[in-house]
Amino acid sequence: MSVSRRGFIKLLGAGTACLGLSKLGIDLGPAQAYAAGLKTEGCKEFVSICPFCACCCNTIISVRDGKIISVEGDPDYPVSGGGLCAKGAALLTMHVNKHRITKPLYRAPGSTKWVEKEWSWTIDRIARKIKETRDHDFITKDAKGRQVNRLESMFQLGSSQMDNEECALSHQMLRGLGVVHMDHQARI
Amino acid sequence: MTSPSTQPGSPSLRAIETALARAATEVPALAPLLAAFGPLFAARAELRASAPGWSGPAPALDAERFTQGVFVLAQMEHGQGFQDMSAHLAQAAQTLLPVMVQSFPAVAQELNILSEAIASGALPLEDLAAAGFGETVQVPGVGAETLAFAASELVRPFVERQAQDLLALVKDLPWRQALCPVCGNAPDMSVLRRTSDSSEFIQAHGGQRFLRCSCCASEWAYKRVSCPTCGCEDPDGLMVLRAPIRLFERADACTRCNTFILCLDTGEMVDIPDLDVAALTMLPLELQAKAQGYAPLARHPWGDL
Amino acid sequence: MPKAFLIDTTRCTACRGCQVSCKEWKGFPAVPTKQRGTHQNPPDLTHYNFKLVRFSEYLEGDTVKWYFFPDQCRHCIDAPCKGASSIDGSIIQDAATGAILYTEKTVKEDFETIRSACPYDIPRKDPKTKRIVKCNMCIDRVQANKLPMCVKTCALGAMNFGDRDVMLKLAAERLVAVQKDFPAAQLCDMESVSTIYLVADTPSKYHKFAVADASGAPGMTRKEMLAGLLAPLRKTTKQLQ
Amino acid sequence: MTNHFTDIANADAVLIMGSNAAEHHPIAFKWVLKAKEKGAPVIHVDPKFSRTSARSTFHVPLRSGTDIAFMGGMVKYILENELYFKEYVAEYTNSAFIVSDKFSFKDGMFSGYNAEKKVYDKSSWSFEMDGAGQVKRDPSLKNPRCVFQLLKAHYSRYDLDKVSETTGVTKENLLKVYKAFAATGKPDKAGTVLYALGWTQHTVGVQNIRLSAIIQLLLGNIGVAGGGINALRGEPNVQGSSDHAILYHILPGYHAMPHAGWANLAEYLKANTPVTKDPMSVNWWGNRPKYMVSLLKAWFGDTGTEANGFGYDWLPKAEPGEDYSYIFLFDRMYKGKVRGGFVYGTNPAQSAPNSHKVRKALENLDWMVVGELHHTETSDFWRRPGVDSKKIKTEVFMLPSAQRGEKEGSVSNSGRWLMWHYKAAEPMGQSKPMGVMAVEIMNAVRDLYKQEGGAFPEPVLNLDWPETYQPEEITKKINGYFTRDTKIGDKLYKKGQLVPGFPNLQADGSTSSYNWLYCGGYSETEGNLAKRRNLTQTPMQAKIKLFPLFSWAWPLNRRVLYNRASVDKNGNPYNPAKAVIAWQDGKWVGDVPDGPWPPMAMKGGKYPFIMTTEGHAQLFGPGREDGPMPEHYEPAETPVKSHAFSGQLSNPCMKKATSDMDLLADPGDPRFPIVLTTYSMTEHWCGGGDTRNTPPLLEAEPQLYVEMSPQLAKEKGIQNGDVVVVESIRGKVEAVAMVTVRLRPFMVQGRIVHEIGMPFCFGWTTPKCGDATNRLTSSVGDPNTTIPEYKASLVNIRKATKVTEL
Repeated sequence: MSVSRRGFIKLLGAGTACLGLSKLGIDLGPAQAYAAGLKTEGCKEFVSICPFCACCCNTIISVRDGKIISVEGDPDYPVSGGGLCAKGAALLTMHVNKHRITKPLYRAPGSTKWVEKEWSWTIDRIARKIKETRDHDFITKDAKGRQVNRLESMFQLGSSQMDNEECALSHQMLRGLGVVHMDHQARI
Repeated sequence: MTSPSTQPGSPSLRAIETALARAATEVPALAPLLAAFGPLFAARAELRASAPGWSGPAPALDAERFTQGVFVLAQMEHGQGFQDMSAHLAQAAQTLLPVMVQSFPAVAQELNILSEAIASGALPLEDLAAAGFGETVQVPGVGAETLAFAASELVRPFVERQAQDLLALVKDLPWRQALCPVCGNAPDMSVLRRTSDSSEFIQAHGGQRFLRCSCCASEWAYKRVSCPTCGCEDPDGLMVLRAPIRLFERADACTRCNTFILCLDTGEMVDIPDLDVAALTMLPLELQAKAQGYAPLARHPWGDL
Repeated sequence: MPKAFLIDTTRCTACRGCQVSCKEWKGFPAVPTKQRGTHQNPPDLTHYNFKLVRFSEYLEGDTVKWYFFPDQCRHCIDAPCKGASSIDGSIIQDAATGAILYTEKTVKEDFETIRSACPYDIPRKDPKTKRIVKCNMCIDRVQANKLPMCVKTCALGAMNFGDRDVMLKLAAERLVAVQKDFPAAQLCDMESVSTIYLVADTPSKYHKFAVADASGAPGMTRKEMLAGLLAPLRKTTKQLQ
Repeated sequence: MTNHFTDIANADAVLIMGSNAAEHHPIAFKWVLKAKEKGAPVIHVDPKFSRTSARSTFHVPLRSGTDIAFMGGMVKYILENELYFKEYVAEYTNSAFIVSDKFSFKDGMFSGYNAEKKVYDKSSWSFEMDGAGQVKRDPSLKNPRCVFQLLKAHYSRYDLDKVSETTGVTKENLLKVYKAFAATGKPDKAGTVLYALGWTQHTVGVQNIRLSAIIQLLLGNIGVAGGGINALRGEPNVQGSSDHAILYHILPGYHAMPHAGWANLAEYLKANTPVTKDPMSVNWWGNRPKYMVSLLKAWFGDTGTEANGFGYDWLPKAEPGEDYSYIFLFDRMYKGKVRGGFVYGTNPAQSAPNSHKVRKALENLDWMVVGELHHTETSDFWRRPGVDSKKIKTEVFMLPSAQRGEKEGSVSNSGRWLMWHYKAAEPMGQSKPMGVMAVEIMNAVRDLYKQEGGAFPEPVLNLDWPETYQPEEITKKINGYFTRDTKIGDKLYKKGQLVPGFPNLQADGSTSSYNWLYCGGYSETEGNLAKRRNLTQTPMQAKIKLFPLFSWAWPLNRRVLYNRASVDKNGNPYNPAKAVIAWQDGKWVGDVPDGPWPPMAMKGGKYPFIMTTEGHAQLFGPGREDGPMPEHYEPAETPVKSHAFSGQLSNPCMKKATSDMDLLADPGDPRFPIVLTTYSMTEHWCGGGDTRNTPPLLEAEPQLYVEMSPQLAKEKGIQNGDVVVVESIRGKVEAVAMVTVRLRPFMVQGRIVHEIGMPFCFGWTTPKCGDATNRLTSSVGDPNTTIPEYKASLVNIRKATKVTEL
């Protein structure tokens, strides 16, 4: 077959004159009516990451009206290719789950139950406990008289569930307070 | 490149017929449209099946350039594009034009004149092919738009068939562009598919996005949550429009550049419909997207209402 | 076009995604279970568990064989349970898909008769509704062109669903591939059922009722005999060569 | 991971030890199977036959805690059959280094042991220096005191008979594994090692991994595609949270925690900045001052000045040699020395060893804050079965935590890929991200100190601390800024500009960075590289699935660590078909190389192992607490009274808590003859908190079980499904017997040793599912990491006469 001198490269693409359907003689009335009455909703898709193992499978979370409606594996994550294991596949249930705690809870000394508290009260109370502990137990010098600036009686455990940003801040905060007992799942 | 599990261009008529029947049942308002275009799609599919593929030696491809975004046809020596199919167009016209005459009564007369011009040789076949590619060609008694529409429908099966062969050349090479890896044209449709790889372990549940070329119907993988027009990946700039009654039909829109592309989510489908039929069935959604101020990335052959 | 499942047990890892999603889709509550010395839980199909991954293991020489079998209704092409039913319209076959469906009229059926008729021991009775129940091929989903929930969920490529001819082709291809490593691999009752299992070893090692001909299982129960009588077309294990 | 997940597919052999990858890292295992499809043997060495075993080429059962014996045999096999990669071993490792003549090894003990303190003085584990201050070497590797000869001599004792009678692995199986994996010692072959907690949770955990490193170095498998030592890490951001060091012993970026012996910054830097006189050694840690000062600047901002050591003076200083990890935290808590603290997203009452002690210890707290998604055995310890809540004085705050999809931020996968997750929805109810909690709590504390003063307020008030939690601002701060206009070379950087990569960090306070490793992850021109989802790669990169433009990997987007060892001295890849880097036309192509210098043989060339002081990989590794070469020691609790390799039964340096509740069974204790190992389960995640609250998962795996061999069951008169009592010297646990051929008795020293296995995911907050398996395990740990020995305890089992927990 001879090669045409013409460049057969672009078929009727955008910008080329198109024949409107109406000019083809098709009865478009019903279709137009249907389209006009069609209710659409806007959904958002967000790339997120499965919070189980450190494969960190990327996910696509679909959200409608601010509510998560589905979680699927992101096919463009080279590691998973969109796959999710059984636990990852249960992510929607993990997010939308009636077992989750949704308000700060407080258990008073000697109490047999939890009570709901406001965030502001809770934060203030925790800050007070931290300060009491720190002011009471802060060690400026060790037995050999060396400057040590440490607080041994307060600790933090966790968490590998934290984002890098949360870890960075958490570490900064703890060293600022003088905490030496800090540890997380990397050690167990 | 990753190939979709269902190869485009190896369409079974069954897929078209099933899709037409299902669509007509589910959206009765579209019945006249489906009835008009269905036979055209079927006839085109048959033509494509019997069309010659890429002839002669395969173009020499530089894998490095390809992965950098230089599509197959752009790498050819003279850059002519698809091979000339005009020799086959007379026969194609005999098959396709009568179907179109039946389907599109308003342009029947023009199409008949066109048939005659082709049969008599008044319209050289090479000119006919050129008309399919947007060149202005005059045929007395046939409007320019009608001629362009008919001609492009005539060459389309041959283009698609050639593209199948060219796409096969690059199936193992990565292609990350929003334009077609074969001919460089823009996509007018996209689809989310279940893909399977050779691994006998965890596989994707679905949702790999493929764009489909408006010119040659090639499909290629393209990343989700990103706008193929402007590249926006900020989730706040992207929006999926859907009708709650047909959640598998989406218009993936970008609020940054105000474009959209239709998308069929086949992730949990048993029968994956023919994509021409699917796109036609999504016309109402497309109109909604346009009404909301978004422009399509590329237009469908049937244009607008 | 009739539909079929291909369940490739060689790909199954017993993640039980299918078992869980089946009951979640159908809105069934979790049934209280106990650990009984096996991962297989609940122990058997129930009226709230239409899908159950069965576990079995063997030590052969120095090699451990560990088999998983996602058990469910076979949707027999010529269903013995349908043949055994005495109420018109209680057990029907969907013409489009070939799914065997139990309707509300099963309330009036004799449960033992229906259960005994099944060579695969699938039917269960819902004590509340009195209906006889089992997997319905997610017919609501399939009619809406959606995959059955277990297939949609499976991430291992073990659960497949589609047109019967496509599934038969896939089954034949997979069998050839699997037989390279497992010469005893076979497709269970392929000609007579719409749920085709690919197993790597003798079917009875997977489950007593893996195939209709339970000669591999110890003794033949009345159930099996009855099933045999009622299902003259039932095929014995077929091996594709 | 030295490499990354998709790279596993490049391996020519895969050795999985101490990991059940198919069940716990199924996505990683996908890449294992890709390697297998291409012909790589997949070898699973593990006490239990699991789904990983089922999909491997072969499974070799091994008695828990004998990995060093097993691998020591492999070292001997490789050396004696000369299967090692000779050029690699000679040029890139310290095989030729001459070790000090003060170093010795006798009957299981290295020189320098202090029996009273149970620690080594490591000064004799050093190298001989020549007059120029460089390490003496014998390139012929014949000197009997060179590392190569010492290694050979050390492992010559690990013959098949001894290894077999110790590990319980047949000689035939040993040889099968050795042969299959040692085949990767050829220049164009790569083998990968995948491990998980099965290696780390031992009193010899670090040495398990050290020995795998020695094997990988002998075979030339480090730095190459399809090679490396790859930890399949189990927790979501355990990589990032380790990098950012939520750990007592380090600061972000792997700097030692300051201790009282280093009174000021100068002393600290002097002690922690290695020096080499070898001009070809990069000695990257020589840059430590730049990273440490930048960290201090990030912490203390403008208040950190040269006068106060950029804030070093305010930092807490640990007591030298003191251990502040889990085990010792709970020991001190048990002894009443801890007043309060935070528990975020972890459940120590369930997952720390010796749970009885942990739970009792929590009662001594004055207050505790728990940030969680749901109630756990830790948050609700005060109402656990058998205790009188009224008597427990602890004030407990439960802070509802946001789920992953409800917050934005970055995490790092095991392959060090830094990836961004977007916030999809508002946190449920009043829940908040942990970052918000930390910022709000600290601001409240700071307010109190501002208003009232208090103990040593300087560090509290001088922190450069945000008003609100804005994740991406912190991402930038992790990358780091110029704190003033700074000229580097010809280029001027303005104050407030992001630092373009850690080579630009400075030791004079002109830069800040929360973590030098992440410097380069946020760029002025390209923005937040963690958000990158670009799959483009060159054909060379595509061959090894490098994906260099997808996300960003530390350090400097390097995907394969030590990749300069994948090429010969002239920069030519040892395996051209799977080249990681190559020197072409005067530049490196492929991955980001370990530094820009030309290949080693060229002018200005450098040794490939840039993180070691002398530039060579350490076959002889002087840095570990328990010896420069791994040696087999039995677990702290062992069913044998002696072993074949030496008279030293267990690790002489292992860490132990010493309260009245920290009992250990004697070696070969007839009361506890059975080895217990513990593990995770597919259906439940870690301690099980999330998944036990998902009813269908609980339906599928409802109760605690103990897996045992049919032989053991028969011996004990136990039927499958019976409730049994598993008892260690520390506690009892009820579990359902699962009698299975997947566990097999071991022939050890001519007699049968039984091993049983239990998951640890069941706890009392879920009724009737059983309670913590960790009530059985002990507070002993590895001397380097103090990771507890969960994988080998001694127990006994019997049929239960009364059932209370199930």
